[in-house]
Amino acid sequence: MKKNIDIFEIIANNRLNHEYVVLELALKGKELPEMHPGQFVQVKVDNTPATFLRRPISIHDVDYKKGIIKLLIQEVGEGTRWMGQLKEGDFLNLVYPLGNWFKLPKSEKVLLVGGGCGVAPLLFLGRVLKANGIKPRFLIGAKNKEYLIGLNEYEELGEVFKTTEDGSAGTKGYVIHHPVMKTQTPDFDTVYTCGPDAMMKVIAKYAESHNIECQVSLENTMACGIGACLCCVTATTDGNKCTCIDGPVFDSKLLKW
Amino acid sequence: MKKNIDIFEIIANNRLNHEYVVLELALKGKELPEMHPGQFVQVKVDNTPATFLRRPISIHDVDYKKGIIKLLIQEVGEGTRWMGQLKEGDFLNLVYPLGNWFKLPKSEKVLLVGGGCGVAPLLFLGRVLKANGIKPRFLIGAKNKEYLIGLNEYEELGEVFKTTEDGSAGTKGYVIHHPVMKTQTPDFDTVYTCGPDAMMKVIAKYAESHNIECQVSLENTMACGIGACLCCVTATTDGNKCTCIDGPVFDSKLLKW
Amino acid sequence: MVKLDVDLGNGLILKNPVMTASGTFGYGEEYNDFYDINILGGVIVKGTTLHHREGNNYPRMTETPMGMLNAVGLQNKGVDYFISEIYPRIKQFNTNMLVNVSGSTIDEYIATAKKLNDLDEIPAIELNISCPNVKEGGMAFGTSCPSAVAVVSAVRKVYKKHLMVKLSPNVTNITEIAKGVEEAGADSVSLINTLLGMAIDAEKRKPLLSTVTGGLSGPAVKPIALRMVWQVSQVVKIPVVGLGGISNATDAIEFMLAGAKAIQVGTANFIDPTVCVKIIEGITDYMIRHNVLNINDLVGDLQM
Amino acid sequence: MVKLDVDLGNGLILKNPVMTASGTFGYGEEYNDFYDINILGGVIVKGTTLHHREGNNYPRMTETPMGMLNAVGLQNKGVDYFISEIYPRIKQFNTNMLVNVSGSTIDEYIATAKKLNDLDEIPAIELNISCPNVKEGGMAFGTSCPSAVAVVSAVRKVYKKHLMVKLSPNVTNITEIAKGVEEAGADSVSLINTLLGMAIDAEKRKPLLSTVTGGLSGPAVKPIALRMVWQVSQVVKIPVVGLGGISNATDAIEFMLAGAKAIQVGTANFIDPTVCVKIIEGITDYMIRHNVLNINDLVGDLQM
Ligand SMILES: Cc1cc2nc3c(=O)[nH]c(=O)nc-3n(C[C@H](O)[C@H](O)[C@H](O)COP(=O)(O)OP(=O)(O)OC[C@H]3O[C@@H](n4cnc5c(N)ncnc54)[C@H](O)[C@@H]3O)c2cc1C
Ligand SMILES: Cc1cc2nc3c(=O)[nH]c(=O)nc-3n(C[C@H](O)[C@H](O)[C@H](O)COP(=O)(O)OP(=O)(O)OC[C@H]3O[C@@H](n4cnc5c(N)ncnc54)[C@H](O)[C@@H]3O)c2cc1C
Ligand SMILES: Cc1cc2nc3c(=O)[nH]c(=O)nc-3n(C[C@H](O)[C@H](O)[C@H](O)COP(=O)(O)O)c2cc1C
Ligand SMILES: Cc1cc2nc3c(=O)[nH]c(=O)nc-3n(C[C@H](O)[C@H](O)[C@H](O)COP(=O)(O)O)c2cc1C
Ligand code: FES
Ligand code: FES
Repeated sequence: MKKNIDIFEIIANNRLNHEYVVLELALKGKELPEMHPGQFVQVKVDNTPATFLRRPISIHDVDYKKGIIKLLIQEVGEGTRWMGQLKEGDFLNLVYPLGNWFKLPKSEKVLLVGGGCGVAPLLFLGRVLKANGIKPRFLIGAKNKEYLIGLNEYEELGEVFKTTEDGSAGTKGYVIHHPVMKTQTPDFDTVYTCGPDAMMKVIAKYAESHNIECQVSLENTMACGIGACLCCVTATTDGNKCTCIDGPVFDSKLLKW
Repeated sequence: MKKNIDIFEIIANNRLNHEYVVLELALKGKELPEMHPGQFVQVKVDNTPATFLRRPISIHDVDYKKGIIKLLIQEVGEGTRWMGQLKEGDFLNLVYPLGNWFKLPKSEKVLLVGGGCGVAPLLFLGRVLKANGIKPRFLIGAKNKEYLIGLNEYEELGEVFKTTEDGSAGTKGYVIHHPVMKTQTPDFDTVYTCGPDAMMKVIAKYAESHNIECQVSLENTMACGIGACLCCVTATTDGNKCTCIDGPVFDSKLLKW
Repeated sequence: MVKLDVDLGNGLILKNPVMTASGTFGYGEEYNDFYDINILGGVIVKGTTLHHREGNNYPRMTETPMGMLNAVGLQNKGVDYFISEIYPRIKQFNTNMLVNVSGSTIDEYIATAKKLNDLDEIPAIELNISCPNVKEGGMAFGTSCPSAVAVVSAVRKVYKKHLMVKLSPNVTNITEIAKGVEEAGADSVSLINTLLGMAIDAEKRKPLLSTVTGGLSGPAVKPIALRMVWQVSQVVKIPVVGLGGISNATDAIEFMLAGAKAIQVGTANFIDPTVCVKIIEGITDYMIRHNVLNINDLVGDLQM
Repeated sequence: MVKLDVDLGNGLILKNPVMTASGTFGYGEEYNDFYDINILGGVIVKGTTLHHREGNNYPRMTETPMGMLNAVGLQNKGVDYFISEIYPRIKQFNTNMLVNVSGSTIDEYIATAKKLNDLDEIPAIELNISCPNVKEGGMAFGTSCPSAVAVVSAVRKVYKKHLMVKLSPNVTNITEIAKGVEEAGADSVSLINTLLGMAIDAEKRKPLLSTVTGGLSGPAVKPIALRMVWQVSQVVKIPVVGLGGISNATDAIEFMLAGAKAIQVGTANFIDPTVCVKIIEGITDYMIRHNVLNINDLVGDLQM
């Protein structure tokens, strides 16, 4: 896949709650290249002495016709906070699209499990699955109902199961506690997951014990994002692999975590 | 003089031309301390990785009643450009008032000579002279008439002579070429000057040769601005002196330049 | 309340681990307008030499990415002037006032230290064998182990109170020198002094400092300083005082975790003259949040 | 048109002085999407060793003020894999492809260099005697003059093309080592490799790198790199290649004024993958503006 470096214009900043925003970015005067769910962009953070390197952010959604991509940002530090306060008309320099992507499933029975900000790539994935005739089902876990917003877009694509840690919406507990994960014979052959490592490990373990394929999307600290620096390795059964080009999506069985 | 560190609010940014702005800053909930013409503030520049230290800027004008100070900024690099784009409602962290100040003259016959951004401290000086019953006369030099704007405030205080390098306004040439400097017996006993070193040296030489007192305001690269680091020295007949506390105002006869 | 005081040995007890670094805090008085400097663990005053020194020519300073270069060159009026004019003023402060001592020859170090030994309200000196901005002596003493040992041994003989030795980072192996000065009788080591650097004005094709090279300080050097503090802490038994780029409480805690029993704040004072107040408060907050009752429990507490 | 080409000697001629630094530019291919990398003066590919190396454990990288620390530890598949799998792909590039060579023992250096000597399209190797991120060898060779001389002399015997030696900044006296490797037969020296640094997560009280310490690079180190390039340029006759924090054309020109005949761009590629295009253009603009017709006239042209 050809990598690009382009300047996008912010056309909307939709704040979901005090910690999350969705940025809508338009590429003007040029067509968007093809992108795949699971891929990410490297964002250049300007105007802050506290950030030096780019920040990797998943592609949340793409609208090729309008030339728009969306990013879901969780504000955790200087860089993401800066992104969170961007306004219509501001610009963002992106290197994209980077990394590998989620593979299409063998059967139609899939579950997309996202925790916290890990839902980011799953919306785009759901859209692509649907375009391929597969009806995605989502299982989304959050701290509380404050964090379970903006789900209408997922609901347009397929069923959405919910869990919250405090039970303020959906099933109380973690995603693994949801009924859909508790049946003896699970109703899916492929699970896609992105979120905190601890969550993904539980999902992967569940999947492996039920002989289900599990594709996980990892996070890692990155410098180049394009496989040049070897800073972002993750240990696999096949040695150290770069999260940025050999991932971020891995078959859970290959990971040594 | 007690030094302060306070956060001011920008209440106006008046752009004079593509390179100069006057910032009006208000100190809220607190009275302004006494300040003197020739003193300066150390401005904290935020949100840019290219600046690290504070930037020294002269006090351009003070309105104690309204709790307002003004700064005249010439945009020459990252820091001053950042200041130039500040907007109403933005904040600026200042350490102030710093440095020594222009001394009152022995007689009423004074001339205030400013070149370029060097006029900055002269407005405040003119105001204080006038309050002390001395009518200031200004001699202001600029590149061209684009740079000779916002002079009405000086004119309210006293006569304003002008020179421009290209002759587009006032006398053509440098300040030294103005008729007021060419008389055999100059009509002033004290000259105050601030601007490019080259200009001030010429003025100082003229003053010394006519036995006129000459107070010059120097610029220098500064780190602390309060006499702690000894980074800002200027060579004087009495050894190295700190521009930030022994200056910025010096009697021209003491300088080894 | 959390316990913030640290004992650096041989009579030097700080009410908290936050000191200010030599050359960046004047004689303390310059900052007393901003806050009561008596809240500090200690103040290390300007580099002092036997004789008056004019320092280097202008320009002496330039900004660098997240740092600065200086080439002050130990401008000061000499130790006698310090004793007669400055000491009477600053001895009133209710914090540890340390004098940073430099010299071009061992004899100068000895003579200066001897004079300072008699000042009741100066509990310690910091021996600067690492100044990169002077032609003679200075860093040359601190970049070779035998000469570092020689100057420390000599001063140890005449200086009876707490002797802190400030190490140069411009060396291949800082642990070797740290061990050397420990054996030579130092009560503590402080590190790092500035790293030798240079800046050029590309338009004018000239060095930006009159001395061509100068000393680099500020956040840019923090990773190097932290590494050296950690390395030295592994090999010496005397307390280590850490500095280099500390700009907030988190930085200070990192140095303590790396093994520093106290820290110094230098360049950061220029950007925020009240930074030390915030660092002391921030350390307290951190301790409360992490349930650390005694600051000494943080020192070297790095999980490997 | 201005003349941008520089001759580093022994067959290594660059069409312009801008190269990319080892470990930051992969095998060049990674950046070819962004621009035609054939415009570069040269590309120095990843650190290559005799045998396959897995490198260090995760985490290997952390951000620092205007810089970064890395602890990659020379992950690579070994020189044979390079020769059979990578060389056939990258030899097509119409720029100088240099291989950065590292080893744990002198014999490893020799064996690797020997194999690379036979590759027609590799005009030079860069001998990395300064990697701070490996347990054995690496920086240890580059921080002592005798061992630096030993490894360079040994490699010189088997490697006939241009031999560039990359120096470590973690030394007391870099000029001594530069002179040593010059005498030992190096055709050029490149400096600096990374400075040994460290970072700590104060909340978790743990080092941020699996190896505790790592190599510091980026704008933060520029003043130190510039100083060393200037110092080394004064004492060696072979060309000096400058690097360390170069992020724009002005930085590049500063290094050339300090004495570097060519420069390398490392970390800056991560922030702007097209930075080298801008640097080459910016150097040209500068030359036109300053009426310098031949780039060689800038080298060392510092007015003192
Ligand atoms: C492939 C990939 C896709 C990602 N997608 C998204 C996304 O869609 N939306 C989103 O909000 N975030 C995403 N992240 C995480 C995001 O990159 C980090 O939150 C961001 O880099 C933090 O930068 P900061 O300056 O705000 O925080 P910092 O001040 O740098 O750090 C704040 C905290 O975040 C941790 N952190 C910093 N960088 C990373 C990183 N790269 N990965 C994990 N933790 C980090 C730090 O250790 C620290 O605890 C993704 C990360 C990767 C690797
Ligand atoms: C006592 C004093 C009073 C001043 N008053 C004013 C004022 O009222 N209005 C105003 O616009 N400017 C004033 N200056 C100059 C102002 O401080 C500098 O222009 C400013 O620091 C440049 O910062 P920068 O980040 O914009 O430029 P940089 O990117 O730092 O530098 C741009 C150019 O300006 C030069 N420069 C940088 N700092 C200084 C400095 N401190 N003095 C002189 N040249 C410098 C640099 O060498 C470079 O050529 C004053 C300086 C002093 C010392
Ligand atoms: C302007 C300036 C002057 C300094 N003068 C001295 C000095 O006289 N003696 C000394 O030992 N260190 C001196 N230093 C070094 C500092 O004390 C300190 O070691 C160094 O700056 C690193 O700390 P920092 O990054 O917190 O500033 C000076 C530093 C600066 C910036
Ligand atoms: C991620 C990373 C990997 C590196 N790997 C190597 C290497 O394999 N061999 C080598 O000689 N230098 C290596 N270096 C050092 C760089 O080539 C360069 O010397 C250093 O980063 C300073 O230049 P810079 O500030 O422009 O990055 C590496 C640097 C980084 C940041
Ligand atoms: S971030 Fe550089 S290789 Fe992955
Ligand atoms: S700027 Fe620090 S003494 Fe003047």
